Amino acid sequence: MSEIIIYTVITLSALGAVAAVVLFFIAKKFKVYEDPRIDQVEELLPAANCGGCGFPGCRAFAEAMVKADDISEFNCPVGGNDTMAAIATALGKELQEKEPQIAVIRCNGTPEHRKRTTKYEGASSCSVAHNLYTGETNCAYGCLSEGDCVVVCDFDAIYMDEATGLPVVKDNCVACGACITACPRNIIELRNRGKKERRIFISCINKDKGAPAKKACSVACIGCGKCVKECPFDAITLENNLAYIDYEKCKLCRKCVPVCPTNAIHELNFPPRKAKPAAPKAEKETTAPKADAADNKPKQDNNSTN
Amino acid sequence: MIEHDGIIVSSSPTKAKVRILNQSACISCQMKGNCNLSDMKEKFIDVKTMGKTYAENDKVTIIGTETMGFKALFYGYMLPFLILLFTVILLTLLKIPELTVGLIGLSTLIPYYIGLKLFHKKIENKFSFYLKNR
Amino acid sequence: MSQLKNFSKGFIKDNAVFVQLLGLCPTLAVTSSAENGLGMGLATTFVLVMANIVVSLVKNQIPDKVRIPSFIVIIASFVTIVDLSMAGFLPTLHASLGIFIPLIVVNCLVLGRAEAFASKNNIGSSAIDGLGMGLGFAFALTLLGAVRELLGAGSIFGLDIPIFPVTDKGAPITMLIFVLAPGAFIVLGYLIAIINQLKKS
Amino acid sequence: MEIFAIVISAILVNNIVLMQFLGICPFMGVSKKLSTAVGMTGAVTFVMVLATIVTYLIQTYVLEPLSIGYLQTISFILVIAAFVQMVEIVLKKVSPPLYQALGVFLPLITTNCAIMGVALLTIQNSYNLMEGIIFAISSAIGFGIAIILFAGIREHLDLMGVPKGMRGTPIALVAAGILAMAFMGFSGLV
Amino acid sequence: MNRLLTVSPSPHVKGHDSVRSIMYGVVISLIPALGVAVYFFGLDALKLTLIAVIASVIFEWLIHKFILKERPASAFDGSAIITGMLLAFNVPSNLPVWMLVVGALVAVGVGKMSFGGLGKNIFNPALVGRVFMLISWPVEMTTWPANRFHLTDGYTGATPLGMIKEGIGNGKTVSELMDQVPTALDFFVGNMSGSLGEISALAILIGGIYMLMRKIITWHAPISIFGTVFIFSAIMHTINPEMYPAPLFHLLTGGLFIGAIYMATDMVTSPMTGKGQIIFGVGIGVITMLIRYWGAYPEGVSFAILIMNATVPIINRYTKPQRFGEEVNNG
Amino acid sequence: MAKRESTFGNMVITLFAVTFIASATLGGIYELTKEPIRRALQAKKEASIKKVLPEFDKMKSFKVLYEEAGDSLEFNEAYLNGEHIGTAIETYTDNGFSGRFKIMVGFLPDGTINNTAVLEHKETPGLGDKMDASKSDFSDQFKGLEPTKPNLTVKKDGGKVDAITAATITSRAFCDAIERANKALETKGGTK
Amino acid sequence: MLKTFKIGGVHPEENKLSAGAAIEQLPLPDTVSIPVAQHIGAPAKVLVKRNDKVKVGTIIAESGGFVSANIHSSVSGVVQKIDNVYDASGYRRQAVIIKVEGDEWEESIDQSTDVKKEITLSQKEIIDQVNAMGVVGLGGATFPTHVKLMVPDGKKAEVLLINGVECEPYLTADHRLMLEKGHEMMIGIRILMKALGIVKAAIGIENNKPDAIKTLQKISVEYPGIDIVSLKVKYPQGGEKQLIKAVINREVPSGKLPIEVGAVVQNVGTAFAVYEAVQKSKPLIERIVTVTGKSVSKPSNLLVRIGTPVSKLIEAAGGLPDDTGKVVSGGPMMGKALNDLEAPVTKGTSGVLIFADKEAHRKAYDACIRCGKCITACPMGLEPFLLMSYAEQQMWKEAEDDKIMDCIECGSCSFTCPSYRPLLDYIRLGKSNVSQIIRSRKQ
Ligand SMILES: Cc1cc2nc3c(=O)[nH]c(=O)nc-3n(C[C@@H](O)[C@H](O)[C@H](O)COP(=O)(O)O)c2cc1C
Ligand SMILES: Cc1cc2nc3c(=O)[nH]c(=O)nc-3n(C[C@H](O)[C@H](O)[C@H](O)COP(=O)(O)O)c2cc1C
Ligand SMILES: Cc1cc2nc3c(=O)[nH]c(=O)nc-3n(C[C@H](O)[C@H](O)[C@H](O)COP(=O)(O)O)c2cc1C
Ligand SMILES: Cc1cc2nc3c(=O)[nH]c(=O)nc-3n(C[C@H](O)[C@H](O)[C@H](O)CO)c2cc1C
Ligand code: SF4
Ligand code: SF4
Ligand code: SF4
Ligand code: SF4
Ligand code: FES
Repeated sequence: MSEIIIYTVITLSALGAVAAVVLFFIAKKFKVYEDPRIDQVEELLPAANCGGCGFPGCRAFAEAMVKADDISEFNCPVGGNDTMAAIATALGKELQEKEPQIAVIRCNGTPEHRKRTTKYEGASSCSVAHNLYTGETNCAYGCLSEGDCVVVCDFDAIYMDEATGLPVVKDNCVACGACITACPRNIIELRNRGKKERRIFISCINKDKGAPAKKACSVACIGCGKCVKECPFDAITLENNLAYIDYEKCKLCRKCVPVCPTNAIHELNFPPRKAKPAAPKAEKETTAPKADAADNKPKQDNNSTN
Repeated sequence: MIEHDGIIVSSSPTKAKVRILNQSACISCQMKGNCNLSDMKEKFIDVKTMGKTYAENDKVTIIGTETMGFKALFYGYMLPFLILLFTVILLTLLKIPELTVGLIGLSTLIPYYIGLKLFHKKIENKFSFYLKNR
Repeated sequence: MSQLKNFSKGFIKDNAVFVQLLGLCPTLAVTSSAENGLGMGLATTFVLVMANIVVSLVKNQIPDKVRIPSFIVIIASFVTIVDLSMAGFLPTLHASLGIFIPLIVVNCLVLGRAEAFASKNNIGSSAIDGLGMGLGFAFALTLLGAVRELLGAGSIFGLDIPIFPVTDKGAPITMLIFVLAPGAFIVLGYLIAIINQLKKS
Repeated sequence: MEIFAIVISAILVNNIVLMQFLGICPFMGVSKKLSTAVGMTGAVTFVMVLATIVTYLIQTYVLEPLSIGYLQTISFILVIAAFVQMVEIVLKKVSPPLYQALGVFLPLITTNCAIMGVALLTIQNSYNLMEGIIFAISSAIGFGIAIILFAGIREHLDLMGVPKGMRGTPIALVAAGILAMAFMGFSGLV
Repeated sequence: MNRLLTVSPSPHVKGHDSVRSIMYGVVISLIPALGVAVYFFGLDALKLTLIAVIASVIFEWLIHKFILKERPASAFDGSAIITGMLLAFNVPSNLPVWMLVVGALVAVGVGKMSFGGLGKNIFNPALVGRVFMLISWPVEMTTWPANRFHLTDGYTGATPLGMIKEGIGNGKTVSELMDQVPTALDFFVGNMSGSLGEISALAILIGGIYMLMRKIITWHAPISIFGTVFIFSAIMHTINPEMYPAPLFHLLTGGLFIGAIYMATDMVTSPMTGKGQIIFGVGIGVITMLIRYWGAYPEGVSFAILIMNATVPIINRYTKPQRFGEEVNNG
Repeated sequence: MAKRESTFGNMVITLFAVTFIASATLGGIYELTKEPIRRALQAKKEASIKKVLPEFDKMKSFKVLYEEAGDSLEFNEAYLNGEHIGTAIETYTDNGFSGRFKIMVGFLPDGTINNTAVLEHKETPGLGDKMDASKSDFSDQFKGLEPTKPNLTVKKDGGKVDAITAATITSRAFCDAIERANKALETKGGTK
Repeated sequence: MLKTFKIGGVHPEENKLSAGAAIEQLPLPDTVSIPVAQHIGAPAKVLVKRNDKVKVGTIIAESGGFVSANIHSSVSGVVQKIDNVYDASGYRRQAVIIKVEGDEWEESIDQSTDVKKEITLSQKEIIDQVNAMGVVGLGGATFPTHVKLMVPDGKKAEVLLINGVECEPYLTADHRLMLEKGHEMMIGIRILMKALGIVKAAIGIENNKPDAIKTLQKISVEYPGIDIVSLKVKYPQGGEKQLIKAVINREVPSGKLPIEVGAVVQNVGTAFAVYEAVQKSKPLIERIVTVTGKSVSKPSNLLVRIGTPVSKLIEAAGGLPDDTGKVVSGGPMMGKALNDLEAPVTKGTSGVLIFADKEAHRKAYDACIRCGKCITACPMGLEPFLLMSYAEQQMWKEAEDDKIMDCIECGSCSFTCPSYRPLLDYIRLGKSNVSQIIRSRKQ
C-alpha cells in the first residue's frame, strides 16, 4: 500500500506549496509583526484592565509604550513607579520618575463642623443631589455624602465613613482618578503621597466669603490669608476666598497648619506635635488618635484604617 | 453609527492613517495576542481629515455610518455569495456534474473581484470615514 | 520561571477553560461524561505536548512568514495521529468524541501555546508548558464531565453514585438535562462563577 | 423535502451554536451591536459556503479517489486557512476602501471552529454539493439567530446590572443554557 | 420646629401602585385556578402549590441573604409566590415533591437570582423551572393522573393534546380521536387531565379579567396569542380537518390559557410596549403551533414563551413608543 | 536567534519540507493504524453479529437492495460447518427521536428473530438509548419472536411490545427497523 | 368626549383644598429680598446700591439680554444690601434686600381698581411696555413674555392659547384669578392678541373648575375671538405641548417651539399681568400664591409682593404645622422642595405646599420590573426607565438618541412607578449632561 503514501506525499506537498504561496502573500499584505516586547511589557503590567492609563486595557497600553519613543508621558497608576521602572528597563527607555500620588478629600464637613439643615431624600447620587440644591448643609461646595466616588472606585480604595458622612481614601488608592471625575463638586484631588505618606492640604473648597463660609461650616477656609504669609516656600496661593497648597512646592514643614483660624489645613501621617497643646490642630490630633479607627478626622487617616 | 477607537499613525492635511485596535470577537480572549489564525490584530484605515491635521499617536475615534457598513458587507460578501449561489443552483438544475459546478461556482468569484477592482474609484467615494478626537 | 511554576500555572491560575475561556466548543460538546471529558482532555494534551516539542525543535529553521502555516501542519499531523490511533485502539471513545477530535486543530489553545511559548523556548520548557496547559485543560473537561455525569446520570466515570431516588426497577431518576446541551452551558457557567469566586478569596 | 429538513434541522433543531457547540467563542464575545451581529452573519454565510464548497471538492475529488481520507483534517485546515484569507487579501487588493469599511464594521470572524465543523459535518452526513451548500447557509443562519438574540441579551444584561459574581461569561453561559433548553422544544420538528 | 425639612426632587407625590400590590394582585387572581385544581385533583394540588411557593420564597430569601448578600426584602414582595404557584400549576398533580423542590430551586436560582433578582431576569423563571423539569424528568412530567371525575378508560393519564398527537402519529384521524377526548365544555371548565393549574380555561379567564380590570396586565399579549393560534389552526384545519383539530380545541387545551394570560404577561420578561407585546404574542402563537403540529412535544407553549423571552431585548429596541411630536399629524 | 530569512524560496522550501515530513509521517502512521482500525470496525461488526446469531464459523456478507427505500441493507449470512444457521441484517430507521439509527437484527433460518443489537444512534441518553441491551432489557423482548405485525407494534398502538418508558418514539422506530430487515429478508426470497 | 391630549398622563389626587378661598392681600413684610434671576435667561443687572431709596415699582435691576427681564422693587424702602440668599433653586443667589418703609408707589402707576377696557397702545408699544414692566410667564417657566410676543421671521402666530388648566394638584391660584379677575384677564388676552396680530384665542380649562368655566363663558361674549375650551382632567395638561395637542390637536415637533405650529401659549396669570402692565403701567411686583397642604389650618390664595419670605405666607395661612416634613414651592408634581423657609416669593412662585412628615418621604426604591407603566404615563412618549438607566451608567449618547431632551420633567413617570424608582431625578441629571454635550458640540 505504498502508493497511498505516495499520494499522501503528493497531495500534502502540493497543498503545502499552494499554502506557501498564498500565505506568503498574506504575510506580505498583513504584516502583523507583533513586537515580542509587547508580551513582555504586558506581563509586567498588573492586568487590572482598568483604563486608568487612558488606554483600553493593559495590552493596548503595552503596545503603545513599545511603539512610543519616549514613555515618560505614560503612567500605569495601578502598578506605579515600580512597574514603570521595570518596563523602562525592559524597553531600555528613559523614564521620568513620577511621584506616586493618592486621592485626598478636600472637605472636612463632618456633622459637628457643618450643621445639617435639611434632609436629602432623592436618588442616592451626589450628582442628582448636586443638581438639586446645596445639599444637606448650607455649604454649596462641600461633600454631599451620597458616595458617587465610592461607587466608581474599582480598587475598593475609598469608602464612606458612616459617622462623618465623608469618604475616606485608603492606602491602596492607585490614583486612577475615577473618583475625581465622578464627584460633581470636584472635591477630590490627586496629590503626591509625600514622604512617609505625609500630606498637607487645605481640606476645604468653599469659595464663599469668610462669614457665610464659616457660618456654614466651622472648619471652612475663610480666605484670611494667614497661611499664605506663613508659608516660607510660597506654596500657598489665595484665590476666590480659598487657599490652595501646591503640593509640588510644599515642603511639608507644617508651619501653616497652626496659623489657620478655622483648622482648615490638614496634616496627615505626621507624628503628634510636641508640647504646645495650644496649637489648634492638637485638639484634633487627640480626638483622632492614630492608633484606633478613624473618627473625627478619619477621612485622610489611612494608616489607622487598614 | 459605528465608532472605533484608533491611533493616528500618520497624517497629512487630506488624509490620515489610523491604526484601529481591533475589537473582534477575540476581545475577551486572552490568547489573542498570540493567535494569528484568522485574526488580524490591527488594521490601518485611511480617513479624510477635512483639513485638520493630527499629531502622531493622537487618540481618535473613527466614525462611519451603519449603512456604510452594510453596504460594504453587501459588496464584499453578500453579492459574490449571491452570484456564487445563483451559479451553483443554475448549473445544478442543468444537471451539470458536481465537480464542474463547484469549480465554476468558485471561479465566478474571479470576474466578480476583477469587476470590483474596475469600479475602484466609484466605491472609494462611497466609503469614507471621519474622525473625532477622543 | 521555575519548571514547576511553568507546569502548574496552567492548572488553576491560567486554566485554559475556566480562566482563559479557550476551546469552549469541545469543552461544552464532549463533556457529557467524565470519561469523555478526560479522553478529549488527554487527546488535546498529547497534541499540545507533541506540537510544542516539535515547534520548539524547528523554531529556528522556519522563516517568520510561514511560521503559522507550518505550525498548523505540525499540529494537524498530530491531530490526525490521535484521530487514527483512537479509531484503532479506542473505537467507542472515538465515536463519542465525534468531529471534535479533528477540531482540536482549531483549538486556539494549541496554536496559541505553540506560537506564544514553544516558538520562543527550549524543548524542555515547551514540553512542560504543553503538559501543564494540557493537563489543566483535561482537568477542566474532566471536572465538567464529572459534574454533568453525576447530575445527569448519577455516576462518575460510570461508577454509580447513589444521590438520586430510584424507580421501582432500580434505575436512578437523574436530571437528564445535564447530559444534554443546556446542561453543558449551565454547569460551565456556574463552574466559572465559582472559580472566579475562589480565585478572589 | 430533504432540503427542507436540512434547513430546519440546522437552524432550529440542531442549532450549530446551541446544540452542536460550534462557534462558541464568537457567540460569547458578540458585540452588543445588533447591526454588527447581522453583518457578521452575512460574512459567516459567505465564508462557510466557500469553505464547504472547497473542502467538499477536495474530499470528493481528491482524497476519496486516492483513498487518503485520513488527510481530511490536515488538508481541510490548510485549505480553509488559505482560502478564507485569500478572499480577504483579494478584497484588500481590489478595493481598499471596501476592505477598510468592513474592518471597521465587523469584528473579525474567528469562527474557525464553526467553519471547519460545518465542512466536516457536510462530509460526515454524506451530503452532496448542493445539500452541503444549503447546510452551510442554514448553519450560518442558525449561528446568526443565536448571536443576534445574544446581542440583545448582552445589552440587556449590561444595562440591568447582573450580580458581580455572575457578570460576564458566567451569566452569558447560563442564558445560553436556558436558550438551549428552549430550543429543545424544537426537537422532533424534522 | 426642630425637625429638619426634607428636600427631594419632584414629584413629591406618588401613585398607589407598588410592586407588592401588583404581585399580590396576581396571586389573588390565581385563586380560582387553584380552586379548580383542588376540585379536580384533590388536596394533592394544594400540597404541591404550597410546597412550590414555600420553596421558591425560601430559596429566594436564602440566595438574597447568603449569596448576593443584599437586603433580603424582595423574597416577600410576592413575585416568588407567583413563581412558585405558576411552577406548581405547570406540573402533574402526582409529581414527586423533591422534583418540584428542585424545580423551584432552578426557577428561582437559575432563572431569576442568577440575573440579579426581580426585574433583571430575561427568561420567565417559572418556565425555566418547568422546562428544566420537563427535560430532566420527561416520564414524571408527562404522566398525568386522571382527575377525580374522569375514571372512564379513554381519558386516563393523557392530556387531550397528547392523545391527539399520539393518535395522529399512529395514522388515526382527528374525527376518530375526538370521540376519546372530552368535550369543549369539559375543556372550558377544566374537566380533563393535565397540569394542575392549566386545565380550566374558565378559572384562568376569570383571573385574567381581574388582572385586566386592575390594570396589572394589558390585553396585547394574550389576545395576539389567542388570535395567532386561532388563525393558524383554522387554516390548517381547513386544509386537512383529519390531521389538524379545530381551532377551539387548540385554544382550550394544554397550557395556552395559563401561558397567554399569566406567563406571556409577566412584565419582566415581555416587551414594554403594546406594539412589542403583539409581536411577542404572535411569535409565541406561531412557535407553539409549530411545536404542537410538527414537533416531538405535544405541547409547545412553554418553549415558545422562553424562546420569545430571548427576543424581548430586540423587540424592545425596535418597538419604541410613539414619541410626542415625532410623526407630526397636525390636522 | 538565527532565524531563517523570509525569502520566497526559503518559505517554499520550508513549507514543502514541513508538509513532506508531515505527510510521510502520516502515511506511516496510517499504515500502522490501518489494520487496527479495520480490525476495530470489523470487531465491532462481528461482535454485533455474534450477539445476534448463534455460534458460527464462516460468514458471507453482501448488500441487498431494499426496494421500498431504494436503499441497500447489508446481509451477513452465517454458517456453522457449512450449514446456514442464520442471517444478521444491518438495518436502520429514520423514525428515531433524533433521526436515523442503525441496528443489527439476527434472523434464524426459520425467520424468527434471534436477537438484536444497536449499532449507531443519536437517541437521548437516559431515554431512547435504553434500547441498547446494556442499558435496559427492552431489546430482550424481541428474542425468539416471530416478526409478525403485532409482535412488532408497541402496546400503545395495539401491539405486544412494551415500550421504553417515555420513549415510545424510539420503541416504535426500533420495531420499524426490524420490520424493514424482515421485509428485506422476505423479498430476497426467504433464504432459509 | 371632552378634549384632552392623546398619549400618557396620570391622575394624581386633586386636593384642591383652597379652591374656595378668595384671594387675600398679604400684609407687607419687614424686608423683602428680590432675586435678580427670577426668569429663564440671563439674570438681570442690579442698578441700585446699598442705602438707595426705592419706591414700589422702581426698577432695581435691568434686563441682562434679549431673553431676560427687568426687575422692579415690590415695596418702598431702603436697599439694605445686595447679597446671596437662598431661593427656590436651592442655591444662594444674588438678591436685592430692601427694608420696607411705608408703601409709596411710583407715580406712573395707575393704582385705581377700575377696569380699563380700551386698548390704546400699538402692537409695538404693547411689546415694549410688557418688556419694560418685567412681565414674565407666570405658568411656571417664567419665560420673558415679550420674547414670546415677537414672532420670529418666517413663522406666523395663528392662535393664542391661554393656559387656565392648572393641572397641578393642590394649586388654585389660576382658578381664583379666573373667578375674580375675569375681565382684567380677558382684556389682557385681547392685548396679547393685538400684540401678536391675531384674532383667535382659546382658554383651556380643565372641567374640575366648572365655576371658572361658567364665569368666563358668561363674560367672553364681551370679548370677541376668545373661546373657552373645557378639557378632561389629566395631568400634565398644562404643559404647553400637551395643551396645544388638546385644544387644537397639533403636535409641536420634537425640539421645536409652539410657534412651529402657529401657537403661542400664555398662562392666565400672565394675561392678567399684561393687563396691569399695559393698561395700568404696573410692573410685575406681586402675584397670587396658593398656600396649602393637608395639614395647613387655613389653605389660602394670597396676593403677595415679590420678595416676601415664604415663612410670612405660611404664617398667614395659619402657621407652620408642627409635623411639617417638607415645604414645596410650586405644585406637588413639579415644585421644588425648599431648604430655607426664608426663601423669597419670586415671579415663578405659584404655590407653597406643606407636607406633613408622614407624606413627605419617599420609599426606598427597587430594581425596575419593566412594567412599562412609566412609558404609558409619559406624555412625551419617552421610555423613562431606559433614560434613567442611561443616566445612571452615563450613557449620554444613547440617552440623547432616545430623546432625553424631549422630557418636560412633568414627573408622571416617577409618580407612577410601582418600584418607586427616582426616574425623573436621573433623567434631569441626564438632561443636564446631554445639554452640555449638545452645547459643546455646537461650539
Ligand atoms: C429531553 C428529551 C429527550 C427525549 N428523547 C426521547 C428519545 O430519545 N426517544 C423517545 O422515544 N422519546 C424521547 N423523548 C420524548 C418522550 O419523552 C415523550 O414522552 C415521547 O414523545 C413519547 O411519549 P410516551 O412514551 O409517553 O408515549 C424525549 C423527551 C425529552 C424531554
Ligand atoms: C431659547 C428659547 C427661545 C424661545 N423662543 C420662543 C419664541 O420665540 N416664541 C415663543 O412663543 N416661545 C418661545 N420660547 C418659550 C417656550 O416655548 C416655552 O414657553 C417656555 O420655555 C416655557 O414653557 P413651559 O413652561 O411649558 O416649560 C422660547 C424658549 C427658549 C428657552
Ligand atoms: C408638566 C407641565 C405642567 C404645566 N402645567 C401648567 C399649568 O397647569 N398651568 C399653566 O399655566 N402652565 C403650566 N405649565 C407651563 C406651560 O407649559 C407653559 O410654560 C405656560 O403655560 C406658558 O405660559 P407663560 O409663559 O405665560 O407662563 C406646565 C408645564 C409643564 C412642563
Ligand atoms: C402579570 C404577571 C405575570 C407574572 N408571571 C410570572 C410567570 O409566568 N412566571 C414567574 O416566574 N413569575 C411571574 N411573575 C412574577 C414576576 O414578575 C417574575 O417572577 C419575575 O420574572 C421575576 O423577576 C408575574 C408577575 C406578574 C405581575
Ligand atoms: S477611584 Fe479614586 S480612590 Fe479609587 S483608586 Fe482611583 S483615585 Fe484612588
Ligand atoms: S466626595 Fe464628591 S462624590 Fe464623594 S461623596 Fe462627596 S460629593 Fe459625593
Ligand atoms: S418626566 Fe419626562 S420622562 Fe417622565 S413622564 Fe414626564 S416627560 Fe416623560
Ligand atoms: S414604571 Fe418603574 S418599574 Fe415600571 S418600567 Fe418604569 S421604571 Fe420600571
Ligand atoms: S469557536 Fe469553537 S472553540 Fe472557539
